[in-house]
Amino acid sequence: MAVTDSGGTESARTPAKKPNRLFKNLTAKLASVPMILTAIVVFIGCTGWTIYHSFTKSRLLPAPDKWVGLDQYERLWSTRRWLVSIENLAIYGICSLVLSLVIGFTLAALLDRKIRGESVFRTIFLYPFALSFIVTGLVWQWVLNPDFGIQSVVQRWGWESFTFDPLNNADIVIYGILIAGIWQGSGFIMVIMLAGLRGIDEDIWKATRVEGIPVWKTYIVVIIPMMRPVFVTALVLIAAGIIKVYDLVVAQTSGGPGISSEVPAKYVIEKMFQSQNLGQGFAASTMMLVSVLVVLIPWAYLEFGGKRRD
Amino acid sequence: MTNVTVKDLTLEFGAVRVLDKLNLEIEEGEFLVLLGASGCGKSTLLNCIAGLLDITDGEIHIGGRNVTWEEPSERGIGMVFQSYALYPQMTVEGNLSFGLKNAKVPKPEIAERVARAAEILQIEPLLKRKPAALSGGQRQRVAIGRALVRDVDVFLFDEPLSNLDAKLRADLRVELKLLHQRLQNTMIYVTHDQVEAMTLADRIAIMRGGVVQQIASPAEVYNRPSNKYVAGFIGSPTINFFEGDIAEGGVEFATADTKMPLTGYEASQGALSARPAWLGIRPESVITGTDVDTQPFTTEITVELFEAMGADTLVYTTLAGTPFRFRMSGQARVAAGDTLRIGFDPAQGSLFDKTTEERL
Amino acid sequence: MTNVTVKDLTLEFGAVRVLDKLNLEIEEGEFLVLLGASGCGKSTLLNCIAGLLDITDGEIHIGGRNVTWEEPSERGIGMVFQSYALYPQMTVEGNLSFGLKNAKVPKPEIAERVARAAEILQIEPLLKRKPAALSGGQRQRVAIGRALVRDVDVFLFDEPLSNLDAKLRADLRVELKLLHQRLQNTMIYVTHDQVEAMTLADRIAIMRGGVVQQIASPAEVYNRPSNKYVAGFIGSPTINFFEGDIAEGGVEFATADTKMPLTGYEASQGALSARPAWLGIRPESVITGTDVDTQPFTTEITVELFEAMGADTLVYTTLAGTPFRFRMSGQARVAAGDTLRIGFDPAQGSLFDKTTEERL
Amino acid sequence: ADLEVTHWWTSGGEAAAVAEFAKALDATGHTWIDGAIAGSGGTARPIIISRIIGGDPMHATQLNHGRQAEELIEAGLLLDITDVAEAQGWKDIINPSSLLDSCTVDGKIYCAPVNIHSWQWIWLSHKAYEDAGVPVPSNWDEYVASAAALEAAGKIPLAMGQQAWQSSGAFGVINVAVGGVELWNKINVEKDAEAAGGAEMAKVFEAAAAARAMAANSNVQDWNQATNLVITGQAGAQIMGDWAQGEFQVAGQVAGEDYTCLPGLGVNEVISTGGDAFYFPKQGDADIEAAQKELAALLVSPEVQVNFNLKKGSLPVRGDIDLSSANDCMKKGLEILAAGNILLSGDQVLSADTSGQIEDLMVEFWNDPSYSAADAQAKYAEIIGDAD
Amino acid sequence: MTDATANKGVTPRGAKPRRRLSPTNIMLYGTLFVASVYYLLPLYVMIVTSLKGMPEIRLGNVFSPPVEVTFEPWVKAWAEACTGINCDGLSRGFWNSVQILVPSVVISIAIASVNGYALSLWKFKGSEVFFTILIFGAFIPYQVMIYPIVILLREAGDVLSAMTGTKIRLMGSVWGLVIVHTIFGMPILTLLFRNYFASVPEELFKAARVDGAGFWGIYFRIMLPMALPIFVVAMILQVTGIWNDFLFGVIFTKPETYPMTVQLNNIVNSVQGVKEYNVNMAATLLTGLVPLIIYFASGKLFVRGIAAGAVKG
Ligand SMILES: Nc1ncnc2c1ncn2[C@@H]1O[C@H](COP(=O)(O)OP(=O)(O)OP(=O)(O)O)[C@@H](O)[C@H]1O
Ligand SMILES: Nc1ncnc2c1ncn2[C@@H]1O[C@H](COP(=O)(O)OP(=O)(O)OP(=O)(O)O)[C@@H](O)[C@H]1O
Ligand SMILES: [Mg+2]
Ligand SMILES: [Mg+2]
Repeated sequence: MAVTDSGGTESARTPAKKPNRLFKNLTAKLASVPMILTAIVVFIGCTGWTIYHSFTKSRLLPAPDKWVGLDQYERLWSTRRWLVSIENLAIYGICSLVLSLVIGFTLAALLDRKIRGESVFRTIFLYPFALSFIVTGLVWQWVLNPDFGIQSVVQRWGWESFTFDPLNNADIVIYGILIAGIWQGSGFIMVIMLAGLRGIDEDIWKATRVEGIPVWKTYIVVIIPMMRPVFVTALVLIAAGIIKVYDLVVAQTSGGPGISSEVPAKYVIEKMFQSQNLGQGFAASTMMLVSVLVVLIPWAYLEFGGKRRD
Repeated sequence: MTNVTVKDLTLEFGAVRVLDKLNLEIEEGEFLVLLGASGCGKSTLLNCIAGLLDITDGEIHIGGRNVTWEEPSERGIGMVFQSYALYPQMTVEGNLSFGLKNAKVPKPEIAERVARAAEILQIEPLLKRKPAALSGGQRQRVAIGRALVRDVDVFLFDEPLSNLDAKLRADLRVELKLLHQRLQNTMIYVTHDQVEAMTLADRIAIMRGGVVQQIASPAEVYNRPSNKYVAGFIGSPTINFFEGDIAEGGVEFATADTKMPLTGYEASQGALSARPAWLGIRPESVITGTDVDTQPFTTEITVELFEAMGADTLVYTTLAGTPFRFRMSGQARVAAGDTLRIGFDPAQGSLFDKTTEERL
Repeated sequence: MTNVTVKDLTLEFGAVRVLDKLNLEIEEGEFLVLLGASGCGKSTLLNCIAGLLDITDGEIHIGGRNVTWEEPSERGIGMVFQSYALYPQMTVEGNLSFGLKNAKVPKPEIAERVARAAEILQIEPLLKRKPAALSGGQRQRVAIGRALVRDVDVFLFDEPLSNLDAKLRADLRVELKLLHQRLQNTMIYVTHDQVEAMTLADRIAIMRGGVVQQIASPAEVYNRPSNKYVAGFIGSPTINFFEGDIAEGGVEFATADTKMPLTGYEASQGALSARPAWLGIRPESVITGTDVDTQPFTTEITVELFEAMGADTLVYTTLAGTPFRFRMSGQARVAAGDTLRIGFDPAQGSLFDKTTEERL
Repeated sequence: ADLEVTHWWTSGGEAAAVAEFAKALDATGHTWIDGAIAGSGGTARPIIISRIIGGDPMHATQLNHGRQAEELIEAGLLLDITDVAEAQGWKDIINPSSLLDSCTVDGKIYCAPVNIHSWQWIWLSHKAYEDAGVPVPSNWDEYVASAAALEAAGKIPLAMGQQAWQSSGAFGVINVAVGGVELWNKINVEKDAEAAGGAEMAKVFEAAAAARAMAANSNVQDWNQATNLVITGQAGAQIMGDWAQGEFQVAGQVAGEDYTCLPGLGVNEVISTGGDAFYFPKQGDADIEAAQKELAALLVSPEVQVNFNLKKGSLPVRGDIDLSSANDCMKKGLEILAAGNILLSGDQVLSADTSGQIEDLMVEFWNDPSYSAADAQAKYAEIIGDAD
Repeated sequence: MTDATANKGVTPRGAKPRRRLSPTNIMLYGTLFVASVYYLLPLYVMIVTSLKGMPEIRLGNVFSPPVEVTFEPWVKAWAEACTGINCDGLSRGFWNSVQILVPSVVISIAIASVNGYALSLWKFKGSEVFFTILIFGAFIPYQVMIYPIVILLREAGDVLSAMTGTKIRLMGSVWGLVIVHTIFGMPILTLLFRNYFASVPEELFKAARVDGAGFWGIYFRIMLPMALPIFVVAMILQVTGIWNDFLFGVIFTKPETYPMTVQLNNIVNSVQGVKEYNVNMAATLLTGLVPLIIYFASGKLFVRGIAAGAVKG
């Protein structure tokens, strides 16, 4: 290392000259090499590679020379399973976004009311986050099993006609998955919200009490708007999770009954490896990426583009 | 008629007793300043009066009504916070009207009250802005406005100016004083800035460790502090203390090597008797120059250090074996090592018992 | 010999030019205070001198060496920050020795230097404690110690006392002054507290919008401010300004209804000529009581408001159509509505051109 | 050498069969490192393929033989074992020879077939029929007729797991049984979309729709859970390949006494000759290659074939061995095989992609009662039309 | 209001009487209680089921407590359950998981913390651009990347081999897996650290520079010791993430080094006749034990760390 940022003894001998920009903060730049490589090679490079190959007729192995244009996309959008997957993702995404935020915030708000046993409750809400989606899927599959689970228990209590069998009902199976997904992830959102609530100036609460604002109204009109950055953080985390939902579905329903709980990530995986049609899988994943960008770019623009912070 | 009365107020946080059987009576229209070092319980007391803290024992009356168990919003108080506590996502107008809307005050009346408050505080041009787009002083004004629109009898201020810079603080101080003269509300004002306390207060309550040490007019507190703590707390630069003995009959105060006459001292109760004591002399009661010889006590000192502050100069020296500071005019020309003749009247100072530290 | 020289220093944050071709020469051993309103670029200038910001243009020399592109640690400077910036996880000793260890100073020498600094600052008993276990004043002392052990020629202070309470601030101010007398280092000290500036500085540089307005001794800045901004900035309570015209020959200053004699005014350059101007009169140069009639200008005013601050009383009135404030002794008894006779010497004030606002 | 072998044989019968391979290999002085990945080929295949592509291949791996490995071979990632095949004379002993053809690319052999699996079976539970009080049917039509009685007795007429390959497999079986071999060949081998959309095929779809109704209450996931329904008599029958036999065996049931197996659904007695094969990714290490080849030879050796296939319930790949210890069902299969009533397997004739599309279609069809037979057929014809 | 009327005749004095069963409290604790049931139910089911024998499971429902407590399923899950021909349950995977976990957690956190540190205190031209790309990367489904990453690792291994002259394989070694975990953990962790370090007073950083500390000096001596809460958060997130990972674990390792989750998948999916729910549940609990213990033990630190890092910025 010829030049270092701090040792810089060499540059000290030629003080009047402005040092080369490139070598400024050289250590910082060197230390960022893994990040730069990851960003460029993995996130940009691999994505580009994937997008490129989605225009080819790659089967088991990538075949960059078999260019087929938009064929893969045409087939994709005429496949029922893909359409169902997209629809499921939309339902699951919106519901889990809304429910995670609502449940996470509500629980955090309740815990923030100076209650007894806060840490016990907090641990109870948070522990599912420690478990993998595979485990989550299995347990809920079991709890929702119509013969042994909730349905049978309620029926045994005497409510004979009670049916609650989401995992075997194609119309509502996605909600069965949602129950499990919320169970696993909302605790983490709760913690984030709790941290945000703790950051609210105590005086704001006092001010609203002096003005006689009811607690619920204070939350809705004053506190939630103040927690915007926290909500954004939570939103990013939830959204990043939603797009990737795969393990949960595999463990809980394997996409069934039929194809009623298929999700895009599963479609991608299965097309790529099971059907040995990489091109199709890549086309599907490109579509997923596009949908992420459609959501993300306007947000990023609003968040960072409009007003420059720090 | 008493407007705010605090009877035997005790407050404990867990095992810690922060306020200890505190009593306080505040007249209607009075401007009372709670002054004390950090952590002495000023904010706690204010929060108790506002109903924001559940008290452990005692009673609180406002406007003749026992409000001990009432909600903050029902006590007829308005409160202004150190951090302003404005609602950041609402405009100034929204901030001012939020409480009224919530209390279901009719729209036209809200508009009228907001307009009046805005006019009083001269924040009309700001009504449509959000707090983030306001300067510190403007924010503080909006915070006051929020209490103002609610048309309350008692205003509570918790260090409302301490987040502002010196200049703004001085300006807003004057504004507050004028506001009080105009509204004639009862105001309870917490600060640890003594200039604020001295200039604003009708009466100052000096607190220490959850107990009120002295409650009196600014002049009284300054000139006749009830104990050594108050004397040392009030006044900048700090008062000078001499350790010594009062001679029989209270005619004289004697340190190891110096004797100072006490003729004319106004004792707090009865006459002075011989005992060990502290004598406090304020830096600004020292006289130099031609008038020195009119003073009952004169001596010669050597300047050790001086601070020229423009309007005044502060001189550091040693007198009767203790460090001694006094103030001279800013035009005075002194240098370290100079010898000066100074004089003061020890009877204008304050004497404190050596052990109880109470004023004699 | 000049110790620190700043030549044509320009600094831009993006498109915003914060410092604009600023020049400054600081003598060896001098105590220079940078004073100015918030956001005027004081900290920025200090950071540039320290090498913590990359300058856009210009040169910085320290001890005769061009250090413009050197690392902060090589410039022979020590820096003390407003928030102390102590390393929270290290003991006081660790904080003091961190820089030396980085510079690979031998162990015994580190120990010796730390011991010396600790002795100078009287923090020996604290050496094993962590910053969290120190009071504000002690932390500040450690922060100074950190600069001290590094045996540097130039000390940079960025509002080192502004996080402390008034009392402590006054004490540390004196300590700093003594420290400077003892070490005779060059010190550059940023503050926006003018009392600090007045008491500590050998020279004060008053900044505004990235430009130095005046650089001179405290007395000069106070008595002969170079322009209206400086006059208004320095002095608390603020100087009073009258708007009016200088009469031909500079004998008189006339407002709409009042005439004030200017005999004896020391003009900055040449003689006074007739022109519209501002006259600034400091509140503390007003005299009341028996000596009034010795003053070139006397008048009668009505007290509108007064602030008794213990040692002094500030009286608010209107004179010649403008609000006017002046200071009286704390013992003076006045009340709103009283009529008082006051006097001052307009020639002791400062005159500023109406348009350029420069001192005449 | 240590040979790591990946496969997805993890159910009871399967694991017992694999143990035979391992035992045989260990006996040669090499070590079998078992790389079982549970959850069917769907889970295992991405892992196998990524490891081969990533340059860190296992030493041998199970793959359905047929077209799955074509590209890997073309990319030169798999070991050529032609010399082993020639030395052992596989050409002569492997029966049917189509199995070896599937391992051959450009005249070179890349895999060792280990068994023949045929899909064309229906497994009937004696207990279920006893409980329902009707005789065990002997062909598809009788079975369809008996469904009502089973249902009345609280039985599930047809047990079906919900994995995609089960749906599409069961359809294939019905296709051969109801539509006949010729139609099947026309569609699957010649990719005749017209036939796929034709009237004969419509019957097949009708039959599948009927089967769908019978399987409506079967909400298990895995195939062996469905088999278990038959074993315990909760369900009347299951359409499943011959590997189901392993489960009956593990459960201690005897063919003919506790259960009945009908090849070709008792209608068209043919069997498809799909199966499993082992491939040997290239390692670039002579010692290991030698060991890999040794393993290849071993897998096809008569003794191992017998032991393995008896446990697995599949048919051996060589015609020259004695399977007198085989049970009834297996013997039936052997007879059909000997008679040459064979069919290529889906894996051999359709690309994985097309199979995948058909699976998608079938899983949807089987699970969505509102999906009409006609609609499904139209979609099916479309897929066949696009097949390559 | 209710309080005032309820206490008519009493002079209000002292603490306001608080009714324990006020409607607010009933609502508050009621909601918390109901929510707790939802969150605890699956855990209860897991535990109860894992302690029952198979016959009991088939008869009863999932919620009924075990009539006859048996630890058989636990033993089986840990040491006896079969996958293929290996019948040693999860025990083998446990140590593999630990061996994967430790380097992955350490390296991914080390790199992400340096990234966050550089991004907040040593900004350079373009650093924000890379950061933005990284954040976008958080949204890319892993599956999309697997294929190219497999190829990348192969190529990187070849390059390294050529450079060092010895055969280095990233694919299939623990190091390949470490790289993958580092890459996929990077977006969120970097964000976390960046936000945290951005909240450290800048003056501290300046003071250290005046004291002559460089990039690494400041990182190790000043920032690292201060960043403990955020390290705890990062550690918890990574430990759970990596411990629970199945996809990478199975693709980038070999049978001898399969992590516990792969064994779990094998046990759960290797159905032998009937599903042995009790063994599955025991295996599930055993697999989740490490992250669960970490959560139970450090919940408080977690919340504190989140407050310090994740929420700002
Ligand atoms: N919620 C609390 N729990 C425990 N102790 C507290 C709490 N709030 C305040 N205290 C303690 O009560 C004492 C009084 O606090 P208070 O805020 O009233 O002081 P203060 O006089 O307002 O000080 P400052 O001038 O710094 O605002 C302090 O010692 C403080 O530590
Ligand atoms: N990193 C930055 N990016 C952009 N603008 C900056 C930055 N730092 C400071 N500024 C701007 O530069 C100007 C001068 O800032 P500086 O901190 O030097 O003021 P100051 O005189 O020290 O004020 P204060 O008394 O409040 O400390 C301000 O207007 C500020 O907004
Ligand atoms: Mg307070
Ligand atoms: Mg500054």
